[in-house]
Amino acid sequence: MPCVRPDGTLSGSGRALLEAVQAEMTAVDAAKKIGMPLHLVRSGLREMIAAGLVREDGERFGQTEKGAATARPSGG
Amino acid sequence: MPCVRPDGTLSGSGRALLEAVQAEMTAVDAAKKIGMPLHLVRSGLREMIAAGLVREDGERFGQTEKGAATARPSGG
Amino acid sequence: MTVIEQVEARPGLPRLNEPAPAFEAVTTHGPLQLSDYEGSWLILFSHPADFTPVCTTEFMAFAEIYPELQKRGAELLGLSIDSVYSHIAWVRNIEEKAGVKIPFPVIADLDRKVATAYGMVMPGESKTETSRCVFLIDPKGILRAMIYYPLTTGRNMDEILRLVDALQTADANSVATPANWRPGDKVIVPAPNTTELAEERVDAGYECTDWYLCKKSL
Amino acid sequence: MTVIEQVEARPGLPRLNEPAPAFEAVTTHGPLQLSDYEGSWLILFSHPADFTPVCTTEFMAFAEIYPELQKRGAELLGLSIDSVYSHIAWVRNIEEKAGVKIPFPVIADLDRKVATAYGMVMPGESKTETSRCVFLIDPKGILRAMIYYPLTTGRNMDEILRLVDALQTADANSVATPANWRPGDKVIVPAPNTTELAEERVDAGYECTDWYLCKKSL
Repeated sequence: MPCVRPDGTLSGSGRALLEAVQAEMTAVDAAKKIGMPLHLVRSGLREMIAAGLVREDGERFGQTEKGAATARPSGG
Repeated sequence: MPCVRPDGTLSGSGRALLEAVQAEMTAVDAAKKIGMPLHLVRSGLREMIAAGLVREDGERFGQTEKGAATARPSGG
Repeated sequence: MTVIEQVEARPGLPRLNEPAPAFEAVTTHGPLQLSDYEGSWLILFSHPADFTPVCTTEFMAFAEIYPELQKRGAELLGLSIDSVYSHIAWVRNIEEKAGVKIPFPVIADLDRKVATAYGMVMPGESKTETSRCVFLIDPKGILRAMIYYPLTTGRNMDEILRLVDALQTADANSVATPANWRPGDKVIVPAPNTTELAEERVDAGYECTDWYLCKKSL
Repeated sequence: MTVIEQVEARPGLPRLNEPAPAFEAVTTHGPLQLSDYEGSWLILFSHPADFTPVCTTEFMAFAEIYPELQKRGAELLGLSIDSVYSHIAWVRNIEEKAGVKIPFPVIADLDRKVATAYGMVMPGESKTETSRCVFLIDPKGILRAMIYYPLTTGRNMDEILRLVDALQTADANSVATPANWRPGDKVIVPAPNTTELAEERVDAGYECTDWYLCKKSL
């Protein structure tokens, strides 16, 4: 499930994954949290890192500022 | 089942095969005649050709003079 | 034939108990790398072409055993030399016509990078289609078993499940599994490899046919 | 890694639907060549070593299905990197201890010529033993299917018999067999490969799920 659509917006699974990593966590924990297969979580995180939405810190992943803004488009 | 023993004498299956080709026949017919698997008949005929006991004529096999003498050691 | 010609005709093929060839591929579930499956067993399998009959029966059969594979921590990943659009059309068609949802990703290997690395194309069968190959890859990315069936012949899901069970049982218990083994059957104790160990084996309390053939229950 | 290094590490392996690599080998039934099996199906299989436990269960299992294979015109030929004397001692031991006569020849491949030609040694597993490989070779000497299982994992005779049945059914009837096929099950009609044939297929009287997936009884 590609998380980032060609137009830069997020697919349903992309949005769920981005929201999951609001609190920093590992790919394994994110997979458990949203019930998505681990291989798709890893692929999705890689995509969102490339899109500047997610940052990687060792084995843990979190939102970038751009990611946080995308996850909550209404701001706040 | 090697048909020709190291000392040049024939094993049981070698003797059976040599006797079978007293009348010229194909390997397939020899296999049927003595109830030996075709791959062993082919291998055995090859061995007995090398030992000068069998000759090959197209797809048919028969005894050489030496083979005939070996098959009927009492002569005749 | 010189060495160079041989290379051109026959690329190196994957070997058991070595790292499975790495790849990054376009799939129906987005871009996937082999390393994305680290920690899971992976069954990488190829089929000749989308919208062909044996392949369709196999896809439905793989979908049918997918819940059993998931219970064993094993994932499925299909592959053929078709576009991702053809793959999508085909899996949608299978769902529409046969009512079977295909839950696993399928690699669109149009550049044949994965097919080449795994020796999936058999030029004697077809120069444009992958044969019916199965690669069992363990959670560390090591290739553990390979099956190559021809275009005409659908695979057997029961044997693939049995193979996963056998490999997992061997790993978990440091044992081996005999011919025709099924979960619950006795397993094989590794053979002693010195004469001293062979003598000790006699009194070890296993069920033995001879010093080298001993079984036990798990 | 350069191309040359790759060749040295990984010899070319046999490929489906091409002539199986020719050999002449010392066996427990005398010297045999691949061509001696012309006209029969041949199941060439390797085992890691004589007097080892999984191999013994497999030999007994192969012996058990041998009558069924003979009914199908198929022969068995084993192989390991052991001497012919070790092979003889082992098959005599199996008969003595387990009461099972081994009716098929076993190649003593000490110079590894056959093992190398068929890619049976997996250095990642063992540099001195062949893995559990199976090569299905048809009556014309063409390689039709390959299975490579690891040292730990015994093969499944039921699947080998199923595979022979499936290949023979495909050859005899110009059809293919679906996933999990068993003798008596419906078979697959080859898919139409032009739009015209696809349209004609709709009225051909087969049992079809869609234009490309049609079955029939034999």
